[in-house]
Amino acid sequence: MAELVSLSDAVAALVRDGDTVALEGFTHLIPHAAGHEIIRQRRRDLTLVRMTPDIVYDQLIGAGCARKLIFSWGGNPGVGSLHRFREAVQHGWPVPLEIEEHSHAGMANRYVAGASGLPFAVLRGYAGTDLARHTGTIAEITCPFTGEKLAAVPALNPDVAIIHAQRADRRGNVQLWGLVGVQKEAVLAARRSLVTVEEIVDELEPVPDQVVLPTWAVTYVAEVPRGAHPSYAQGYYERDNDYYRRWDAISRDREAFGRWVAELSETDEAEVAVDAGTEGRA
Amino acid sequence: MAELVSLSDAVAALVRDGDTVALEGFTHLIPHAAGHEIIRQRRRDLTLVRMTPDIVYDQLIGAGCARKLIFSWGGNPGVGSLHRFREAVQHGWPVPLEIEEHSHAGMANRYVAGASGLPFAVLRGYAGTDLARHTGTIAEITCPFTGEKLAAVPALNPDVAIIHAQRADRRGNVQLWGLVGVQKEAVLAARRSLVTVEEIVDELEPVPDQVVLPTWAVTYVAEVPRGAHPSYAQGYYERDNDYYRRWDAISRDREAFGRWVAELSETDEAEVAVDAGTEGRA
Amino acid sequence: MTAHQDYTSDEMMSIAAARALTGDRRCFVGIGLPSTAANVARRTHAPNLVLIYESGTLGSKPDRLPASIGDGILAETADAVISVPEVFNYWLQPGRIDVGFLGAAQLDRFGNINTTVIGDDYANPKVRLPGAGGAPEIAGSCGEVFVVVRQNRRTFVEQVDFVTSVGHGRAPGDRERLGLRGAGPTLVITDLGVLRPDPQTRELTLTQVHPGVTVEQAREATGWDLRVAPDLVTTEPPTERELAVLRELTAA
Amino acid sequence: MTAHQDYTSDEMMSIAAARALTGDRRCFVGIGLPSTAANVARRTHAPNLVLIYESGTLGSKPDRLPASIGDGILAETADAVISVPEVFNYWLQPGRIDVGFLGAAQLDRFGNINTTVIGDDYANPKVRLPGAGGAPEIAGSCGEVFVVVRQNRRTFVEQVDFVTSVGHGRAPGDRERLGLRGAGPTLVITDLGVLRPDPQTRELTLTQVHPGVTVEQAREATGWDLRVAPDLVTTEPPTERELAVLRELTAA
Repeated sequence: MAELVSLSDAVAALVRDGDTVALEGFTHLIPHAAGHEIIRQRRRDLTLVRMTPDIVYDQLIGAGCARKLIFSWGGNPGVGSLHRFREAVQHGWPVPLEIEEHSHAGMANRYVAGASGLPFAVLRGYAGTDLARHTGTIAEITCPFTGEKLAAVPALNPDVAIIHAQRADRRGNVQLWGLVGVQKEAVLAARRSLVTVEEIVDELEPVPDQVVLPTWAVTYVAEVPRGAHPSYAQGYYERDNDYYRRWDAISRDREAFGRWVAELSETDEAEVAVDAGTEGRA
Repeated sequence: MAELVSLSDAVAALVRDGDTVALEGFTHLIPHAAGHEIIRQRRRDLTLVRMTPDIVYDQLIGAGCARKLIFSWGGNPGVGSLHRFREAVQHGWPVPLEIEEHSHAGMANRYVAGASGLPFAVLRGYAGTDLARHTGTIAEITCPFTGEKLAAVPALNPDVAIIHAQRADRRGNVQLWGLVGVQKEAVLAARRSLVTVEEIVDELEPVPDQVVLPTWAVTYVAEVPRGAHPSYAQGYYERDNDYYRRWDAISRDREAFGRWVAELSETDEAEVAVDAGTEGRA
Repeated sequence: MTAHQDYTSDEMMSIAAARALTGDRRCFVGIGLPSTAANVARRTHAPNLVLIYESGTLGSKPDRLPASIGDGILAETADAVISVPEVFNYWLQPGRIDVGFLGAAQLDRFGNINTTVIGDDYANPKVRLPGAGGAPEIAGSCGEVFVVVRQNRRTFVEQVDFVTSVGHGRAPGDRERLGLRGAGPTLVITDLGVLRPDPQTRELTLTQVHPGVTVEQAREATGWDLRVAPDLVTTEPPTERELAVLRELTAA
Repeated sequence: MTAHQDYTSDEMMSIAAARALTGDRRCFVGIGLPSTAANVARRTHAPNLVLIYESGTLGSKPDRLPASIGDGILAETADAVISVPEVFNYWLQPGRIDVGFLGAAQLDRFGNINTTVIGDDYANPKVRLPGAGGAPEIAGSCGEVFVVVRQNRRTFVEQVDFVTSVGHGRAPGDRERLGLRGAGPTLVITDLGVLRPDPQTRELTLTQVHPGVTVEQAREATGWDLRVAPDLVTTEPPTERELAVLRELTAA
């Protein structure tokens, strides 16, 4: 059964230096607040996993939390590059960043295999690309019935998966809807998990296209209103597109980024959320 | 785009002698009316596919439509055996029935592979069982990363998949909910498909736990109210458990079954549905 | 059965099965006796039991006994409704389910199960049974398996005609060799008593008899030379509460 | 550009891309130019176009341009919302999608695409780009691929530094040899004109120039010796309606 705790307690209990951690979210429901708490608690040597690392991963990488990134597309969606990510790859600053690079189809299937208790997944992918030459975790497999050759990728089983959802009930059952990405698979693939939610409710009213994760499939639930900001939570608040644009300038400059980290460390998540909310409305 | 047609036109156009046909449904939403129409149109030499062949498959087999059955559990749920199925296997009556037997996990994954455009699926299954010795479509495969040995099963790609759903809109978009079984996978795995529906509506109102099949993924839609009877359609009518019990006596006896087929052939589906409705209420 | 017992041997079997389900364990439930037992348990000593049905429901809380594995009440009262492939791939296969319930047409000395064919010729069987369903992977992937089956010489055989689902194979270590993750059948609950695998040999051994049943009756009903545990106990008879709940459920 | 043109070359590019989308085709749409083009097409000549976004929507009908690939409007207006694994496994991989749209940081003579690194050392790149995303499998599995990209010598190169997504490989028959099912890039739409693969050699060839653009300008903007089709045509300039729809969409 999932335990209802505070965000800082959850991160303190779940995320250890050296862990493989997936904060998933596909534009929608990205667990920014949890990422910030990992920076505040100064975790180091993490292997970060995500299909679409965007600015919260730029922040984690710039703050020196990560030694490796497993991903398929890293950018600031609709804006441009992730400058902290680029600087870590191109100049090893603040620490060198190893990368393991896949396609979306490959990453999605790696999570599916992890969620399914299988050691690998099979897909039509990578044929003829240079990814297949540079990434060690892409293999060829032959169909035992047709002889056809396909790609195989190993399961992803992160130590910790962190996602954001709209609601949980008091027993810890989790509900999300709208674009649900690969979050169910990430939680089921992981050894431990944290779900931050917009609110805890008495009863989960069913909604169309919902994904429900039963409480016994989740380790911790933490109530973190606006915990996805500047990403969005359908039914709660919109995506703060200005924030993504503003991030570009902060991220381009080591000093501006340093000030951002310093400010983050001096505030707790509730304050960040309120500030962000105000900024978002301004 | 799916075409809206009558049930008899759809079966006439889609199902050919010798085809591999999957009528899927997991207790809920079993396409009985479509099965009856296949009997009426006297199709022969079909390879029938279904995870849980129950009385509609007993009827198709007893009427001599099938030469092969690919399945994982054949019975009259909550009642007992399928006597027409048993007689075809044990005594070759009315025609011999070849069987290809899997587990539920294997069959589900064969449909998933079929829906995914892959030639095979991988699962943890069959190890140590006699199924692996008697069924040709079970192979061993080795994980290219860990060396672990797992089971592989070939994709199912029926010529025709037939399912029953609650609703379609006038463009042919299909909506089902409640227990949705493996129906989406069956339709996506098949070359052609027919969805019978309780009703055609102007607009599909979203409901929790729905599965929506876009019109361009379906070949034909036919409006057949009570088309799942004696199975049920959540939100429309209940399962007719009495009918399943009554089937046992009809099915045990070649003559009683013969009379049932003769009566079926003299009525069209609308009459059957009305009769069944009356009986169901009696 | 003694004359003054006011319950049937099938009722004793259902209640003994219900008692084996405790706490907030996740149970993979088939229709019939397992579903009855799980629902009795949920209404008596184990309100937090999580019922999972292969038709695609997690956490069903039916207020009556479902008539079939796909009864609408299972979806309507579930925490989550999912597709059948998801049940097997995301929930059963990775070992998320603690207890699987299985029935058997034949059950052998080492807990192997046959629900496929009777007779030694698969192509020309004496009796064609329904087949495997979810059983092989339930037997392989659940934390442990409880078998609920009436005890007689036709069912309890030295060796099953067809291994549909692996219990303990033919010897200790067979499950590990086959890569089967769960512990296999740890409990066989019958209308006469309870059998458990011997910790050393994995052979099913009589550890418990229901009230009024003798060891001799159990041995008579078993197709192999049934061993009896030295610390054999007698099942507590059904309580009034247990019987009332069971009868209310099965009458509805 | 002639002085009296009242549209930009980027607008011409978007409209040329929109025109290539016809009927009720299923289009796998990325954010930016492809999404703009698809939505212009849907509001002008192709109201039945089916838009599929990799974030998990089938048949989105946004009433404004989505700001990101996961904009809420895409889910709210979709025929079906599905998980990201399902997008790739059930819908893209089996070849159910007619047209895939791709951008490129580098595009070579044979239509191969690089969105990974600039420079010849993957481990120490001159520029680290976002990476593959869905592109390799879009390029492999869609019926055909349209590339929309501004034409200049930095982008249009003899050979890409890194093959993120295979176009036509290095020679005719390469796609078949690799088991790639779709036809690959059949159309490259730029701010200067349109390129198509030569039916024999698969080399990208200039088949169309936008109004006011000369062949010489297109050759200057290309990093290989650009061939020109003998039947080169000039793009019809944007209609008032096309421009109005495009501007309404991008202003919103």
